[in-house]
Amino acid sequence: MANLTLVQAINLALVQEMEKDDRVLILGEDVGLNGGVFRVTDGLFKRFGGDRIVDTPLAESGIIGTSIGLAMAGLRPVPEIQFEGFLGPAYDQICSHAARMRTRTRGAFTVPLTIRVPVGGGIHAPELHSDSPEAIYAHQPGLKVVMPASPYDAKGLLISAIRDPDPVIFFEPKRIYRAFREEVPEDEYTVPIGKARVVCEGDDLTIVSWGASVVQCMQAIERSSASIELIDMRTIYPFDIDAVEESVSKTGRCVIVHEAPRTCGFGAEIATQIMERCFLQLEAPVQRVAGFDTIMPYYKLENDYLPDADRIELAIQEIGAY
Amino acid sequence: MANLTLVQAINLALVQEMEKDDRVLILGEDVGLNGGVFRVTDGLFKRFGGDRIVDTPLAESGIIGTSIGLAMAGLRPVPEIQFEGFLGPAYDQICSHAARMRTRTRGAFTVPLTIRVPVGGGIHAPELHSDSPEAIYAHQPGLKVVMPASPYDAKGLLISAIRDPDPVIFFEPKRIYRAFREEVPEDEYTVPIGKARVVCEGDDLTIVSWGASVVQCMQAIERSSASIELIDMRTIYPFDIDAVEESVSKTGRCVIVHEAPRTCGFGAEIATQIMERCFLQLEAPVQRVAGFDTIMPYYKLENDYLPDADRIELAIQEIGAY
Amino acid sequence: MPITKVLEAQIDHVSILDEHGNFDESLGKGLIPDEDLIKLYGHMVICRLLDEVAFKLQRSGRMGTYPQNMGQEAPSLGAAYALETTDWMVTCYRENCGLFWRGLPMEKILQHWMGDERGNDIPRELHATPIAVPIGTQMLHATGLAWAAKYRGEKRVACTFFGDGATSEGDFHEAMNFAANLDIPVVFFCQNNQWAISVPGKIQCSAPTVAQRGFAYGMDCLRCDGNDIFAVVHCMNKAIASGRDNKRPTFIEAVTYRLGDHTTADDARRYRDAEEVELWKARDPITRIKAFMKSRKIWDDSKQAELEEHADEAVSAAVKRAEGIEAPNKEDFFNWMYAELPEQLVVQRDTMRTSSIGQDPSQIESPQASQQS
Amino acid sequence: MPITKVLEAQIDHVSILDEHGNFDESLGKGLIPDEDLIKLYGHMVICRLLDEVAFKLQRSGRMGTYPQNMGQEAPSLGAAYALETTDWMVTCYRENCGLFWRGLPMEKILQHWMGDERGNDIPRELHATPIAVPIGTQMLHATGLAWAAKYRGEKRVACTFFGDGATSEGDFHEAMNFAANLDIPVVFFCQNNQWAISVPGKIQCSAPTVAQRGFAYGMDCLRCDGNDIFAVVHCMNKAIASGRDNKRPTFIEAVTYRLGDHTTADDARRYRDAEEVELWKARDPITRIKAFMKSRKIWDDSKQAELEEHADEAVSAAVKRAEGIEAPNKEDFFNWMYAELPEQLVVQRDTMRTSSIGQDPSQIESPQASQQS
Ligand SMILES: Cc1ncc(C[n+]2csc(CCOP(=O)(O)OP(=O)(O)O)c2C)c(N)n1
Ligand SMILES: Cc1ncc(C[n+]2csc(CCOP(=O)(O)OP(=O)(O)O)c2C)c(N)n1
Ligand SMILES: [Mg+2]
Ligand SMILES: [Mg+2]
Repeated sequence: MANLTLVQAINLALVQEMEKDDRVLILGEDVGLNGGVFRVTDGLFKRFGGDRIVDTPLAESGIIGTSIGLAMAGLRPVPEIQFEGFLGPAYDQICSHAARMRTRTRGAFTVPLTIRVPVGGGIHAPELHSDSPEAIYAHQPGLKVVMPASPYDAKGLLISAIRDPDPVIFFEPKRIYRAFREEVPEDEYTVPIGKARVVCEGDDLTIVSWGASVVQCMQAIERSSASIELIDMRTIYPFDIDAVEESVSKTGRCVIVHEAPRTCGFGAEIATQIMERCFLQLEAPVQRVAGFDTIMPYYKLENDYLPDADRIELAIQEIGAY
Repeated sequence: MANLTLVQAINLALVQEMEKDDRVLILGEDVGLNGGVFRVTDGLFKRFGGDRIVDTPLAESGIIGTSIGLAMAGLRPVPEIQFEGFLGPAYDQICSHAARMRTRTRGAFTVPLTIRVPVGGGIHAPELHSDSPEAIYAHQPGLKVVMPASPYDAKGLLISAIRDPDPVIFFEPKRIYRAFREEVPEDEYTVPIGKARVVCEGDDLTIVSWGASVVQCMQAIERSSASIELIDMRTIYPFDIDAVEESVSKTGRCVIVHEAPRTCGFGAEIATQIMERCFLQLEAPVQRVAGFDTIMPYYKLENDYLPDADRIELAIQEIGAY
Repeated sequence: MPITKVLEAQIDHVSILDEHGNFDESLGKGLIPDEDLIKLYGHMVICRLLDEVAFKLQRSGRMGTYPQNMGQEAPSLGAAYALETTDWMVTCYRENCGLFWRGLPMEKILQHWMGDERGNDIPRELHATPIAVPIGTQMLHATGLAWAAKYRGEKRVACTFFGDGATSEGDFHEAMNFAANLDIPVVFFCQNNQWAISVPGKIQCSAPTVAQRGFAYGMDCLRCDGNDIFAVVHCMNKAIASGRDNKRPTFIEAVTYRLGDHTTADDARRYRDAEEVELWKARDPITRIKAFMKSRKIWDDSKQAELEEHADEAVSAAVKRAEGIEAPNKEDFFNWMYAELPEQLVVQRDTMRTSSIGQDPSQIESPQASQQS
Repeated sequence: MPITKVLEAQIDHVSILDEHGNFDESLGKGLIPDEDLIKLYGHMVICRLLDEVAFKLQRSGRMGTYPQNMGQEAPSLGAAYALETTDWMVTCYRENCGLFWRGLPMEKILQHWMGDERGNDIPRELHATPIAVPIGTQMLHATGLAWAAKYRGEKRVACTFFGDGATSEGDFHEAMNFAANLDIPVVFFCQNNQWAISVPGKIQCSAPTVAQRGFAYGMDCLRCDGNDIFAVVHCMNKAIASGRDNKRPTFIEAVTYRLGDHTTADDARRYRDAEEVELWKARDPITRIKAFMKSRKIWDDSKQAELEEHADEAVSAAVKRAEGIEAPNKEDFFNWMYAELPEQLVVQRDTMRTSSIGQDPSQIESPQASQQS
């Protein structure tokens, strides 16, 4: 056991999977000697050499497209895309190929690929460095989409992702890369893709969230006198609607918190499924505390954009009064 | 007035806007002499010449990226992307630039761009020629997303789109390009972006749909003995939730029908907002009759994938019995 | 010296057997043994026939949209002939002739265009990837496949095929650039058939040659008459050697022509002159081999008659096999989505519904009753 | 003739004033009049100082991440000097020196990196687009802007700037290809500073020159010492003439070097040798002009002292102006989304909520009461 940050937990997972399985290789911009712009691959170049930790040309479609080829050949590439804002150029390779390969070839070819991408706002970065596109990829059948909210989960989920026989987008909430530490076992372990985590239990209200927002939810819960159950989805697709259903059936009230713009965000899917499954138990409409339907502003205003404990607290009060 | 197909109505809108405004130009693959693979730009090359109807290299990011430049300079480019499956390579230019230009420059630059794209299944086309990505672009703030379901609306909405000072993705449901005709005025007129259309009125149930699915909805309604109100959204963003609210407040029941995969589809957003706005009037959970969360199959199975009148009819019966 | 020359480059064009029957012995001798030439010729004849039959299948409603390969048999066949079966073939949709040479059953291609994914279920030992529909995207996969071979210390190369239009896509550039800079053994094989649907080659590449696209990456660039199978094999041999030994990619431009429409959904008369087509009919890759073999006395009319009969049989049998495949099961489009199907997809499959009430009939009082109403 | 040469190409490197003080009269004479050279030099000195001050602003928490321009003053300045103000400048983020020459107030750039969109609100008459953050994307906009000029019959060209790394992106290829094939007057100006963050140039382009990227499009390709403003101006003059008169694009590779870290978030010592940096410090674009002007007796220490004083003042004033701008209003990030704000956005802005109950307080019994609880 060691007390690790999320960055360290991911680094540890990468090291362990690479030691164990020489089909695993890492490619991307600045992942080599530099250890990545967030230093997530720090030390790996030295340890595993330039054949397994590969600095590529600056081209995201190229990184993902060649990774698809590597994966089709049976390797387990783990490409890094530097910021979620630069997934865009790779969108087509991800959605037109990685997501479709297994079904369009009826299993002749598969794409066991794990795309690591820092995600979300809150670090005062330049434009296009603070977005949250998880719903885009959840809408694309054939992908799995994961977003851990803690170091322990990050390690376990990343190991699951790398071993998963299908393509996984592994979003790493950059705001909590080094925000706190947690006990993380040295030994390998997996956290299953598709299972939510009940962060704390409660009876009055359910909060559903994922990624860095989980921290804001916890702050709001601490301030509140209500008995609140917090669910960290951990996986965006496939998602653990059973865990949500179970909780909301009990509490009758739900607030969903996410950074992405509200319209067509993943919150809409969860809210809809709650309505479908807990229709008779619902005491108030499910509430979304989300990013606004605007471009994430430059950093001077980003705190006005991001859902924070204040906005969550208000929603808790309001839904309670409904 | 003339009795026109949807293709003809769009062609007419293009001709009229080009005659009226020489800032309008068309670019894309095969839009010139060939008149586009669906013949939507038929005759335009002859009429307006190669400077205004431009065959470009085969590169969707290039088409949209140069269109952004053309628009920043004050022109009104109307690029065509051949099929929605080939929007992928242009995703980054659309979402990282077109959608952001006005706000990131605080109005110094704007992108009055209309991207025309055939959309959806049902024509027995090869893979990647039958998808429905409207939710992806509805989730991206800064865009407008339009999808007409009739020749009359197609003409009026396209004229609105071309005149709109912001970027519009204009999805053309290819299944109904030539499926039926409608009286379309010769004179120019506009249909406002952001306003739904009540196709028929009813008291028992509301069906909300858009694009080619509206036809299937009408078939199901004809078969049903219930009194059903059908709303054609016409615009995916900004969307006319007031029209939906008004209807569902009255009927208490709603079925949403769309071709795109269910998870994180635009149906989820509407369903959620119905819950938010009509919570106390809802008699049953809003139902989604949508594409499955799979890749749209090759054409031998596409009819099993697409929501048809049978599936809609079942949902009508089931929600009625809830 | 204010102006210093820092680089010089040139492009050569290779032609061995031209359409007038000229044969260059210096390059051509021994390149393709006679018995192989006979086989290659026979194979092209069969493929041409299949292509014609496929066109008719579409016209009579027995197949969906189909892109004819007619006139472009030599490029992919020459390439497939030069490659080992352990080398990857990463194709577009005008490489039927090469794929069939590799061993792909003809019915697989028919099945694909008949709208059935199982047409893409290519036996692994063929080392061939299925038809790529989104233009320009598959070259990156070839780069990845060849990279994997290099990573594992295998001597395998990947040869990827694409049209002139495809060289306009950004992914083409990225694939070339990755291969050149990371030393990955890929043969980038451009079938320059001079049209991308209705758009002429000059709109895709206004440079004098497409071959020079490779200069941008410091790559070896070869250009040849693509309708001359000898020239194709010559270039491929060079490219393969360089890939196998030095892990260097090569760019090949094979100049050819699409004799048919772009696909069965297209009508090429809208945008190109009949004369141009006639000109290229005279440059047909098949007839020139036949003439050459006759001049070498290794082919005659009776052999031709025999071949044609065989071709008829082979093609009819393939069509029969394709049409005899049992209809796909609608569960298939669920079952192959993931190695393990997520629960919500299981429910969607088992109920064929996306509506929550329909998926969970306990939600309604009496579903049976209501369904009968 | 089985093998025919069909194309020859070459790349020349241009150097006029080198780091040892050698000046080529044949190309250099009259290229930049003395009074202009003095101005250009003074401008570079001010820009260098601003760059250093910006670094300190970031370090002291008064600004966000900032990419230093240090060492790369000559390329964008030479280009801006050669262009007309009616020509478009479509930049990346290492063209401060050129943008300021064009007339962009220095505080605009500071404001941008201080996290304020209003830094991008560039006066229209400057014909400059704001800093582009996503690498490789802005060249397409330049192509569109120049195309619009051609469409309107204007004589305007667009010059777009990007790094060596950017030439690996697909959009770079598409922009070059569109411009070449559709005859659009763009100057593609690559600042090859030999690094893309930690990745060395050879990973982006293993060809001997980056300039030869232009061969792929049959484009004119020029290469020069980017730290030599004379060479830059020489190449730009050629490119501009070709664009204005013949609507032909040109590709320019200006070889330069990033003396600082990639950005303030980077530490270049992790990946590159101090010696390399020292080598390039000796090739500084500013010091060589100073030496040259001194040798020509048009500059002396007192002028230098005066200039430095003026630079201090100018930069302090710019920082003061940037820091004096009133804080942005949080309504701004709504208000500029569309020409006309959709209703749902109006509600989000006015309530600063996305929750339905919060947006419509009539939905709760006593909102005031509950908010006070
Ligand atoms: C990304 C993408 N854009 C557009 C299309 C539509 N399309 C299909 S084939 C084709 C032309 C391809 O031309 P080329 O690469 O020269 O190949 P050819 O058909 O001539 O063999 C186009 C535009 C597509 N399939 N994919
Ligand atoms: C599409 C995209 N991918 C990645 C990044 C992250 N990034 C910012 S600058 C940079 C390197 C750019 O190198 P180069 O083009 O040579 O310009 P330089 O910084 O050297 O001036 C990278 C990878 C980005 N901004 N955009
Ligand atoms: Mg072609
Ligand atoms: Mg650089």
